[in-house]
Amino acid sequence: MVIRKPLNLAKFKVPKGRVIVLAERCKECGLCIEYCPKQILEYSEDYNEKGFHYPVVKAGMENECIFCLFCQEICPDFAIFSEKEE
Amino acid sequence: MEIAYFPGCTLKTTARALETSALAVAKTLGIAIKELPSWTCCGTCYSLAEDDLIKQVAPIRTLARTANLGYSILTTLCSVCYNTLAQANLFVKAVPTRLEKINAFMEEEANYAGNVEVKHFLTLLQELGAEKVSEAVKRPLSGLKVACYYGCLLLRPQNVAIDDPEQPSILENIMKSIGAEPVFFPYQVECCGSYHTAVKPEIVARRAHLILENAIENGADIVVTSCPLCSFNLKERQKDIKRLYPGFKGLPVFYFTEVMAEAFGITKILKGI
Amino acid sequence: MRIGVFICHCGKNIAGVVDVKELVERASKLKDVVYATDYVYLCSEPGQKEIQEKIEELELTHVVIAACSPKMHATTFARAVKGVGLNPYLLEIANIREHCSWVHHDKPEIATEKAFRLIKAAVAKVRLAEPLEPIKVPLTRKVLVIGGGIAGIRTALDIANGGFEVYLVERTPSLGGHMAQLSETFPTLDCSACILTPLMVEAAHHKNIHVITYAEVKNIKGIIGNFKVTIEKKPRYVIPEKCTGCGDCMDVCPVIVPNEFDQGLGARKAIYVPFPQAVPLVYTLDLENCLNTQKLVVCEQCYKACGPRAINYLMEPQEIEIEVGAVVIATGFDLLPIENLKEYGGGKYPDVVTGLEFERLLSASGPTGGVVRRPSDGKIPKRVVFIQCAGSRDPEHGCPYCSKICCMYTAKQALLYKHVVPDGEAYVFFIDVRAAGKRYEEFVQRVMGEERIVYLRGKVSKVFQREDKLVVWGADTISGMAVEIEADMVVLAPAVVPSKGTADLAKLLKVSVDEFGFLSEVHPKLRPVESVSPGVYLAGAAQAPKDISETAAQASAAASKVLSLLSQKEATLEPIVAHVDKELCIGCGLCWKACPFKAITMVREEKREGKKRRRYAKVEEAVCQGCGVCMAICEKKAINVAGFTYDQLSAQVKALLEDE
Amino acid sequence: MRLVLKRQDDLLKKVEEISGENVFACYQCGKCSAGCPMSTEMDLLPNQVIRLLQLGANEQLLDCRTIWLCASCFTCTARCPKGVSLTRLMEGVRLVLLRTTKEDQVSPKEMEKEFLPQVALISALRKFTT
Repeated sequence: MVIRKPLNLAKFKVPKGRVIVLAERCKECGLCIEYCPKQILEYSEDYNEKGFHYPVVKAGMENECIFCLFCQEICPDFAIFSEKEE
Repeated sequence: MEIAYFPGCTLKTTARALETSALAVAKTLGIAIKELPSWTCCGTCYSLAEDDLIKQVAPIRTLARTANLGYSILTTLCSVCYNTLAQANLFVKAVPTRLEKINAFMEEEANYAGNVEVKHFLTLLQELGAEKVSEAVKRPLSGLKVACYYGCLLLRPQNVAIDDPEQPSILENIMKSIGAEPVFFPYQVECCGSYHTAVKPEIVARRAHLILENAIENGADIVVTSCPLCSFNLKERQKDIKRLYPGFKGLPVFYFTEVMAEAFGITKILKGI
Repeated sequence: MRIGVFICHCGKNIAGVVDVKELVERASKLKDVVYATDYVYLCSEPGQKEIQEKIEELELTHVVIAACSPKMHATTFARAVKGVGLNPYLLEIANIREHCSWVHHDKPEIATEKAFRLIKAAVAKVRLAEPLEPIKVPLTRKVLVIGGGIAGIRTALDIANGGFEVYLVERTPSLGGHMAQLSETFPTLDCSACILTPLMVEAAHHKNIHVITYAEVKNIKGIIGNFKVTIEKKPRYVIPEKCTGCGDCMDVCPVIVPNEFDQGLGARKAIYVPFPQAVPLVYTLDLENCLNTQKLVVCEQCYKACGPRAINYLMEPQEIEIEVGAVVIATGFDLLPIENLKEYGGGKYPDVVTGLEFERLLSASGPTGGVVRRPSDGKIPKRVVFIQCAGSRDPEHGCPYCSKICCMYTAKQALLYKHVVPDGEAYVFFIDVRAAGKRYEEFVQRVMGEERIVYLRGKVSKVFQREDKLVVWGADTISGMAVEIEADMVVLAPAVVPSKGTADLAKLLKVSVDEFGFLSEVHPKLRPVESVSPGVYLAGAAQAPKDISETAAQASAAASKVLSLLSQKEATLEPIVAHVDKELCIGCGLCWKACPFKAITMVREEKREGKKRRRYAKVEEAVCQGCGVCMAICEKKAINVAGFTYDQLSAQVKALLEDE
Repeated sequence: MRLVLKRQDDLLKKVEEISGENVFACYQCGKCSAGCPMSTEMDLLPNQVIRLLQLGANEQLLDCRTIWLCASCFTCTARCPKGVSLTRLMEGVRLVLLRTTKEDQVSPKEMEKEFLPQVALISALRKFTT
């Protein structure tokens, strides 16, 4: 049971990224959702032109991307990438 | 396997509600418990003397009868009965001569060999598992904040404790499984004043006030307990509390089985809470 | 054969129970005994002299001494008889103290009979004794020190300064141990880092010390003088030679986890140094928390950021084999997990902290920079309750012993707290204040008198949360009142327990531990820093709870023992080892299988004309520990431990059992 | 207040015999008193009861209210670091008094005032009468 969080969290900065999804390229393989270490992605409710649910960032987690680029690297269709935010 | 059930005196009078609801709950959950055909006082208050074997005769006689009827487990609803029977059982098993003497004394009973296990009904529910309990729920008590009060006799002394004596969770788990929300309150293991209620009601009222206030502070809507004596002290003494502490608002107190019966759709007593 | 029997009174220890005069009289009638006498303290100078004089005067060939345990004075008496030219293996000790007078103090008559039988058995055994010579083996002049805390560092430095090579092995990524976590040290209030970090640096730069951090001892074989040690270096995923300690990797690492060094009160990244003064100042990638747990995709932020290209995700554990002549165990302590202290809400309430956690809050290099903040909300606690003996002196929590350091560090913490929070209140619950060190009592008096900290003599029974306060139910047995304190924070002084892994290491080194898991010394007064395993020494809190001063002293003591061993030409081994009678041995190999030390090999005879080459067992004397397992299992009585032969033992048993 | 100490261990021995507990195992840490739910009502703290037994201060002990206020809740026993069951010791002192004086501490009459659960009546009678 975790009962505490570190007192000096504010001192620790992590890289920030912004996830960009090219929805039309997605074929709903789910790899990005599976591999995102922060679990910030989920399937969209919408369909893309091909009729697939594409990934979207979960509501409220827009600032949680840590720019690890896992989604970008795992995507077989070059449909998702992250941009570093300074 | 059928389990013997020992009600004890109070379950047939002031704590009738505990028995009725518990039997209904047991039936719903398919726990086969059957009242012993003939039983006497459990022998409470448990004697803490090494040299007072006569006080152990009552509980041991009950255990002897249980064994004689072919049962290996005896369950109780009343915490006081549980504690007395369980402690007496350990006491005679620890030293064989104690058992010999008591057996010799109880001429009319078959000898007791120490082969009955005393289990509180809560332990039976725990063994059944939270999932089985959840399955039986018809009206989940969502949003109901329950303070689970253990008192002393389920948790102390350690050798008969049904759960961790300092941070128990057995009642909380059952409350969760029927959809209620247990609230933690530190006074859950504090003594209510017990039998002092018979002669020093004002002391018990002060104790009960502390316990109930602590439950209220922690956001409880109701208190649940398994002990007819705790229940009396926390529930019936509330009028005395109000006299002593005019600001005291009061808090409903139920047996845990009553709340379960409610969730199982058997009764409707929680209206308005 | 001329045997002399010497019976010791041990003051009243033996003579107060056993009838010594009767023993003398009966012993003098035993076969081959030409002389029997008693003396009040045989181990004293006049006592030893008496033994020596009688050996010379009466031309004794064998000696039996009936006294305390051979553990206590076997070496003393061996030296005495050797002094007058008698082979010390012709001496037998009958333990009539621990094995007799102490345990049968209430039955003097039976005790006297038993003491006599023990003497009789010793005489029977010594009659069959042969003179033996110690075994000499070459000595590896290098030392392994396990544990890189203050005990290990001090030992390593002292040995290295003596001119010998030391391998200092530390489990975590940095030297320092618990001492590095402390704020200031009692009773002088020196900053812990100021004392320790220079020593860490000195050790790291010492030409005779090899510091091996983030590594564990996997295996040890061999005996005093010649141990073969396998050390496993855990992969840091950072090449130490390339890492400059710049911290660029850490800045870009996206993973934040609690820092163990800060007791979880501070954070670190997945690639980290535990604290800025760490030695070596090399980063470590904690793969358990790193995003790179699978191989398909990798987070390369640290790799890309690292200028010197020091990061290597494919690093494997590395085994190092070293040879040393002696080992020092300095593995230190842990605190009893406060989750075990349920009545105090340990592990349940965030603001119930341990003494070590409080040290991090007080430390200038801690997560709060030395500002005391409580873990739940970061507020500065205005009322702090300290609870001593949280699990110590408490058999019900498994630690009946006194943890020794808590009285002092609690006093220090209360004082430091008052210094950083001058308007704060501190209360200390104690059972007894134990401040027996140099300037310790004065320090405690200063805390009570000058800092006006309220000491309550009593134990706390329960701690629970009420809104954002912790309610403490305690007692003050001095005023005879139960007390309640509404505190912002509660600091427990949990019992000191052996550090995790001590039991495994003890097994590996064949060192015994006490019932609480602390390493046992051979004798608390005569051989306080030696383990029962020859060549293995003890330093620091792995042996028993100790403060820093005591640890440093014991570490130096262990080092001096190692130095005196390494200063010898050769290692001397007890000749109590197994010998094979080649004629009787049938080469069945039972002993070879049974030997726990792998000291036995099965060999074939040299070729002899016309005869079959027989197989027989051969004992490597330098490896044999004389345990006797081979002897017990041999069906042909072909293998015998010198000094404890089959004939000797059966004569001894017969003598014990037969009535006169 | 001055207590003249002399060997007076008859009560101590009797209490130890009845309870099966070792009074001298107690090192007076006071944890029992710290957690006792009845301590607010008591004249002697629970640890003082043991202390008086250790000292042989029988008169002071037998006069106290504390032993009659103990509710046998076992809180002290559960938390005692030395594993001493003060609960049993309290019973021992009570029994010595009940057996020697034959004076009941409660009467059934007193308890008639209200409708009580049997378990309360029986427990009280068993604890407080000879």
